[in-house]
Amino acid sequence: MSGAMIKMGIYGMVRVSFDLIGEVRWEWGIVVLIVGTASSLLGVLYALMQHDLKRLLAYHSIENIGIILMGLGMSMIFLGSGHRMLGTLGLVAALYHTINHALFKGLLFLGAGAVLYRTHERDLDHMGGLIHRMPVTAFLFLVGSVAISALPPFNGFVSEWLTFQTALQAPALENGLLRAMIPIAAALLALTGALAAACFVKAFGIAFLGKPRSRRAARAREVPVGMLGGMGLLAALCLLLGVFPTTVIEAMAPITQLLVHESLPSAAAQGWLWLTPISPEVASYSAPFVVAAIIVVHGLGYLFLRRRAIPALRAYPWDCGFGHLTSRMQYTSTAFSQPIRRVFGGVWKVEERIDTLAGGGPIPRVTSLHYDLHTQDWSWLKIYLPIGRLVLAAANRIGFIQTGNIHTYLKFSFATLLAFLWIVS
Amino acid sequence: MDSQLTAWALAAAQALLFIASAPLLAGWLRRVKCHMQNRAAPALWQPYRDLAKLLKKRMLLADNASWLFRAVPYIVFSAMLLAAAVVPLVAVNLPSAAIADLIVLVGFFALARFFTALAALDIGTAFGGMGASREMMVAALAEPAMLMAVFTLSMTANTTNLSVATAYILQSGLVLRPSFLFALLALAMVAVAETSRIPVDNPATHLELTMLHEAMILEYGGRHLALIEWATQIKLMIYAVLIVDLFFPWGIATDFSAMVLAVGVVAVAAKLMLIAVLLVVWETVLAKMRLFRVPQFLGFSFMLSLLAMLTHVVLETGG
Amino acid sequence: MTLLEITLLAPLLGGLLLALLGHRPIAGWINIAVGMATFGAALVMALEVFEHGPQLSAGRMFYIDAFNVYLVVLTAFVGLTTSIFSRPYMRHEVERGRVTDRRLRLYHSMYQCFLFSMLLALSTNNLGVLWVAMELATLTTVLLVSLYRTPEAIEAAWKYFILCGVGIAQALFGTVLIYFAAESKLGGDRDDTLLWTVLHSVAGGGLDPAVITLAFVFLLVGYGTKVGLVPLHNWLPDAHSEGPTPMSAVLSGLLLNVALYALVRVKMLVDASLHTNLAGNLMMGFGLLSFTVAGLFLHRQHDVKRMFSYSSIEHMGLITFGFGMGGPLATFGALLHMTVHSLTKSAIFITVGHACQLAGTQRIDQIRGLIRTQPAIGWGLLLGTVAIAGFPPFGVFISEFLLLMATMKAWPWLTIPLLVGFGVAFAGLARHVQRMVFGEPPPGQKPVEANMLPVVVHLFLVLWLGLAIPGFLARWFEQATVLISGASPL
Amino acid sequence: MEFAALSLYNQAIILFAALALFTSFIMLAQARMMPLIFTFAWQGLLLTVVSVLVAIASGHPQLHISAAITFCLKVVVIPYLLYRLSARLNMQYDAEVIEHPTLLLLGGVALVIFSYHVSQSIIHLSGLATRNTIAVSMAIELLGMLLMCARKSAVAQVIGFMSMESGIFFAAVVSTYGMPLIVELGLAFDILVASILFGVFFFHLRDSFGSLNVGQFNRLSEANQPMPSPEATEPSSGERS
Repeated sequence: MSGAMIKMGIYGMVRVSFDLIGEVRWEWGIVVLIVGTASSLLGVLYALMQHDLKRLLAYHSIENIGIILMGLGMSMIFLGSGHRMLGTLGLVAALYHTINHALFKGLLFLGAGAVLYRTHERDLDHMGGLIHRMPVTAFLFLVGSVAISALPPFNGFVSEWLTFQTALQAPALENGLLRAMIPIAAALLALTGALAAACFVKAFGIAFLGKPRSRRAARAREVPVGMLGGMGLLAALCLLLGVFPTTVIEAMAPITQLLVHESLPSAAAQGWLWLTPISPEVASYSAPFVVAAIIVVHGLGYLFLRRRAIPALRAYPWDCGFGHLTSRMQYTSTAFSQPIRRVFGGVWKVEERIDTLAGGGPIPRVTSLHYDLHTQDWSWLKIYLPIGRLVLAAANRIGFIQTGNIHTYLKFSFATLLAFLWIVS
Repeated sequence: MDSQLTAWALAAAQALLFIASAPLLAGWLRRVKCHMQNRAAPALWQPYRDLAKLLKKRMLLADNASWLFRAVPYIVFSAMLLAAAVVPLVAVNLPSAAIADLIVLVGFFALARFFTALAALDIGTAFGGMGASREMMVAALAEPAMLMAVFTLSMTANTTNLSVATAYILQSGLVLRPSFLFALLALAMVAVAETSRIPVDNPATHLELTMLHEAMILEYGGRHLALIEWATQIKLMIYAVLIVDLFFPWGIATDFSAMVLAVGVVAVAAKLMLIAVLLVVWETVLAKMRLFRVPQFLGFSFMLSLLAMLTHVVLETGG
Repeated sequence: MTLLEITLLAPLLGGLLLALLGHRPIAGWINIAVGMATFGAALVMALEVFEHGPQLSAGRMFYIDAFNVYLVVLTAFVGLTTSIFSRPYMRHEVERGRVTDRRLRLYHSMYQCFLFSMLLALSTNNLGVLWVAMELATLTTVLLVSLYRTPEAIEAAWKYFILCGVGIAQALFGTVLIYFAAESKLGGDRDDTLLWTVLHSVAGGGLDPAVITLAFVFLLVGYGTKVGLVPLHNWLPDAHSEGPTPMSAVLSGLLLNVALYALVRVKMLVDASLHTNLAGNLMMGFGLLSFTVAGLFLHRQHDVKRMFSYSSIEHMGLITFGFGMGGPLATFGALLHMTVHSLTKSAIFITVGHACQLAGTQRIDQIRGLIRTQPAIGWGLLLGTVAIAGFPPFGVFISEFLLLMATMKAWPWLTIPLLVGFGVAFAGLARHVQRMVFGEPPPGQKPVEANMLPVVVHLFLVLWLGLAIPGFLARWFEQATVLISGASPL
Repeated sequence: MEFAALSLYNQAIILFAALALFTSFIMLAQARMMPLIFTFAWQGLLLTVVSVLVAIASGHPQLHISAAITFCLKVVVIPYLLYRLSARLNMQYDAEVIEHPTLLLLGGVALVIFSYHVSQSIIHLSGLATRNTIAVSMAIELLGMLLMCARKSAVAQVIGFMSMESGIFFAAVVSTYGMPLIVELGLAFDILVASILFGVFFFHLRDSFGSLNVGQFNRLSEANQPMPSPEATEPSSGERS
């Protein structure tokens, strides 16, 4: 749902702003760029604090919309200042990310659905160890995680790379302010990307790795083939769109032709192997090589290391010599995001409470410890709630207009008429 | 066609040289450090010995390690290998540089880090979780700073292709760009954080309060550990090479004659030795900082790179 | 007989026939058949106009151009679909004993007469006849609003009658003033002086600005009352909520449009003769006020039909704002918004009608769990609300976006109140509808016989308009935009 | 133009217009039902006379038709209907309490001045000698509206409404010699239907509310209605996507 719904919004924006308006103003581009940057950064920061898997994914949608908007905004800026090629590049980046987001977010939501289906849990801290019980789902979810974290060689990386490339063409602009602003936006995009990676390390690591944190998670089974098939298809598409970006960009040429009467012939000018959005000297990326290298290393590793080695021995984890490992000793999702919570502390409203119960006896000993953490977006508390209250209060007050008394109504009408007559005469 | 083939062969050779000499740099670093701190130094090739020993050892896996845990070393290593392949060590204008540009390079690092962090969470130990969590925080802060620094360079050279950028700087000769100075400082600081050196991390301890990277790979052993260690050494070397080649590219080979290549090798070796000494001095005079001072450290480097970018825009392009 | 005559005569004769026929079961079907005939004729006529340009009927009594022909088609279409919906709905009302057989006859007859008066208002070339038709529309709908004969319905009808009567009287005064201005300019043949075509052709040459300004004030207050602009809107929620639901659908979907049409026609005249932006500014102020206030009112509603009637006020405010802004983009957006709003709002009222029958009440807090009891109704309401709240991919989104864009260009600061208004209105709708659709259904709630075809068709059309405005429609709108604003948006 | 220099016809027109305005004031102050209806009929008659005078003075014969229509509607049909209804509703002797009668009349005077002020900007267009009567017609219209605002009784409201129409009609006569015929006919038809409907509604109103005091109709008031209970203020950001 998320993937498709959001597409519609972007679709509407693209269609209207490029198709109907025709003349694109760069001032709007700035607005879009700022909104995009802010929503991508805040989206990922809020996502980091979630321990409900679906909610986490939902916040990531905000982040990805932000990234798409950044591409669009830059595209508008470039188009508005007369750099048609670069504007097209930004548009291609945005469109590409739109497709990608649909794919990997769909995959991730399906994965979350699969986990929900088998464990009936949405809370990350009640999952854990699912990679052993649901290996295929885990693998496919991992593919989605890697893709959304914008890591090569998957599709998310390609579109973010294109966005970066667009941003790096900022020196072509005449306006010094823009030249300075766009790279900063790009740096914030990098921050977003790194935080997204952190978030998905957390999501995947807490949910699928380690030891099961609840009985339901311990008893989970792999989901039916039908569900896996759907996810598998999306995962394959994520990889394909990551490895063969040139083909995708060529396929998008008609769309950009339609919207801005321009396409990117240079992107695939060096053959399908090389993605060169502007020219090979400026930037190039070859995803097939990357995949090939990873496969080759694995192959070599297998040939030289695994084949001749004695089978590995299984033992207790070392863990610096600590004793028996239980699932309660693991890092929780809250703990995982604690450093980032400290660093970006101002973004959330954090309520932290530690209840300790000391036992009796001569030396007080802590018998029970309860840690409670509640984070909320400031945007919710400081913007939505007060506005909501304000609106309700206004709605409450405004009832006086509708007295139900026809005389009042007639007086309104009369007063309006007289007022207007007074104004115009 | 023939020259193409030569070029590719040279590229492959350079990559191999890169990964082969990475432990050497690590050995040199250790040696200099020992000298500096008045300790008895290990041999220069001690890292090779360590790697060889680890490779030969029998694997010991934690009983609940999943397939992911076993795949990670290979993924990390291949990411580093790719990164090494695109960085011009001895010569520029090699075709392999087109595989990936600076941003992809950052992407490779991120890929390696992502999987290392996942592997750390796989066993379910508290140390692993701690390491992963802290590493991701540091990375989140380092990445924008690094990209900003890199952007400054690539905006000057109008390319993100490493080889082209290096060639551009080489060609333009000695230009005293203030932006480069800031970018260099920022990049150096990021490099320190990213390669887990003092003051952000201390690669030599296993004390739970101080370790970041080590905490993540605690449960690895045998050939897995070897690959990860090797990858770490390659990463260190990549950063070192990046700094010396991007900011001080002199001596690097621009064509493929044997003489020029030899000069290139010597030049880069000398520069790396020098930078290692600088790094050691830095590590010796500074103490490891508290984890939550790290954001300030990286914030400072981000500010520097921002300054670099702004000076570039304001002062050097006359906009 | 020309197509226009068929379009006009079909509902008129249909109304008479239905009055004679009484309450036989076939009346509902005849109602539909007449609607179909009207719609068919209107559609063919529209295609002709589209191909051959504006038509002036013999005797210059009727004038059909791109602007009104599309409203004629829209009116005939919504009239048709609502008649399809009203057949089972009214039968159910008779079964529940809310409506007697005699009143059913009245309903059918008046329904067609109402359609006739609206079509007449749209197609006439004479500003005086336009006024007469508007008054006729009030008279016919007064009877329909009071159909249930409950005290509330009577009260609502009375208020509707008096307020709209007073309002429309002001419009008459305005018309007299326009006539005065034109007559002093033209002299000559007195019967032609109020013809729109004549007026429009002389307007540029300068009707007296002072008179026209005064006239516009009276007309704005007059027709503005019918459009439901705040603070003249007070009759609207009452009339919409107390009348039978098919009535609410056509009132919201059509009558408001027709009144707005009259206002826009007048504005064209005024703009041409004044060369200032007075008319536009007044409309913008009015529109924005309505938009904001109605959005706030959405929050405090207990009655579902009342709530959606406030939503109509809100959208009418937005459209008035758009027309007031003028300029091709805003006009295009406003035209599109008129269309999608009619389609969506009538679909919503149809769904709400079924939902109220299902729950046996109009109170929001007693309508719960629609999606479980009868998924078709639940989904209909949900999608309708999503559409009217301006979510993509529905057409309302596109038109609202266009209006926003136009605002951003011409009056950047007004974008903020607009956006706030959208948010407030969405929140107001969402907080009520969400619980009606998803809540826990009360025990014993049973599905009712519902004809969701009109809803499906309407929402599909709205969706289509949101995804891609078909070429011919876009050209059509464009022609209308050129007529109104003098420039093409494309 | 000097008043004395006008033709007798025109002087008569202005005189009758002033009388019509005066009837408006009487209606405003008249609390009892029957005299109110009669005053309304008188006003209709004065308008008819004005129309006929204008028709003769200006030589527009079609004004005779509209004069005839006015006579039928405003002097005969509507007053008769209202009279019959009041009788059947047994309220012909009712008198309502007018609040602040002095203030109301002062307000009426203010309205006359206001409409004079407003019409100043437009009367120069008219070539008629009697053009100042435009202000009077506007005043009659506004006074009708004031009557509707001030009175509680439904019958009085209807009379106010009809008085507004009279004012407008008067404006049409004195400014432009009446409207085109088709419009006049349509207008007459509408007013006729409206007055019949009003009659129907009187009965409904009495059946539903027991009186014709429209001030009591406030079942549909929202002013003192509480807000719907705020059940759904919990953050639902999870559904956002």
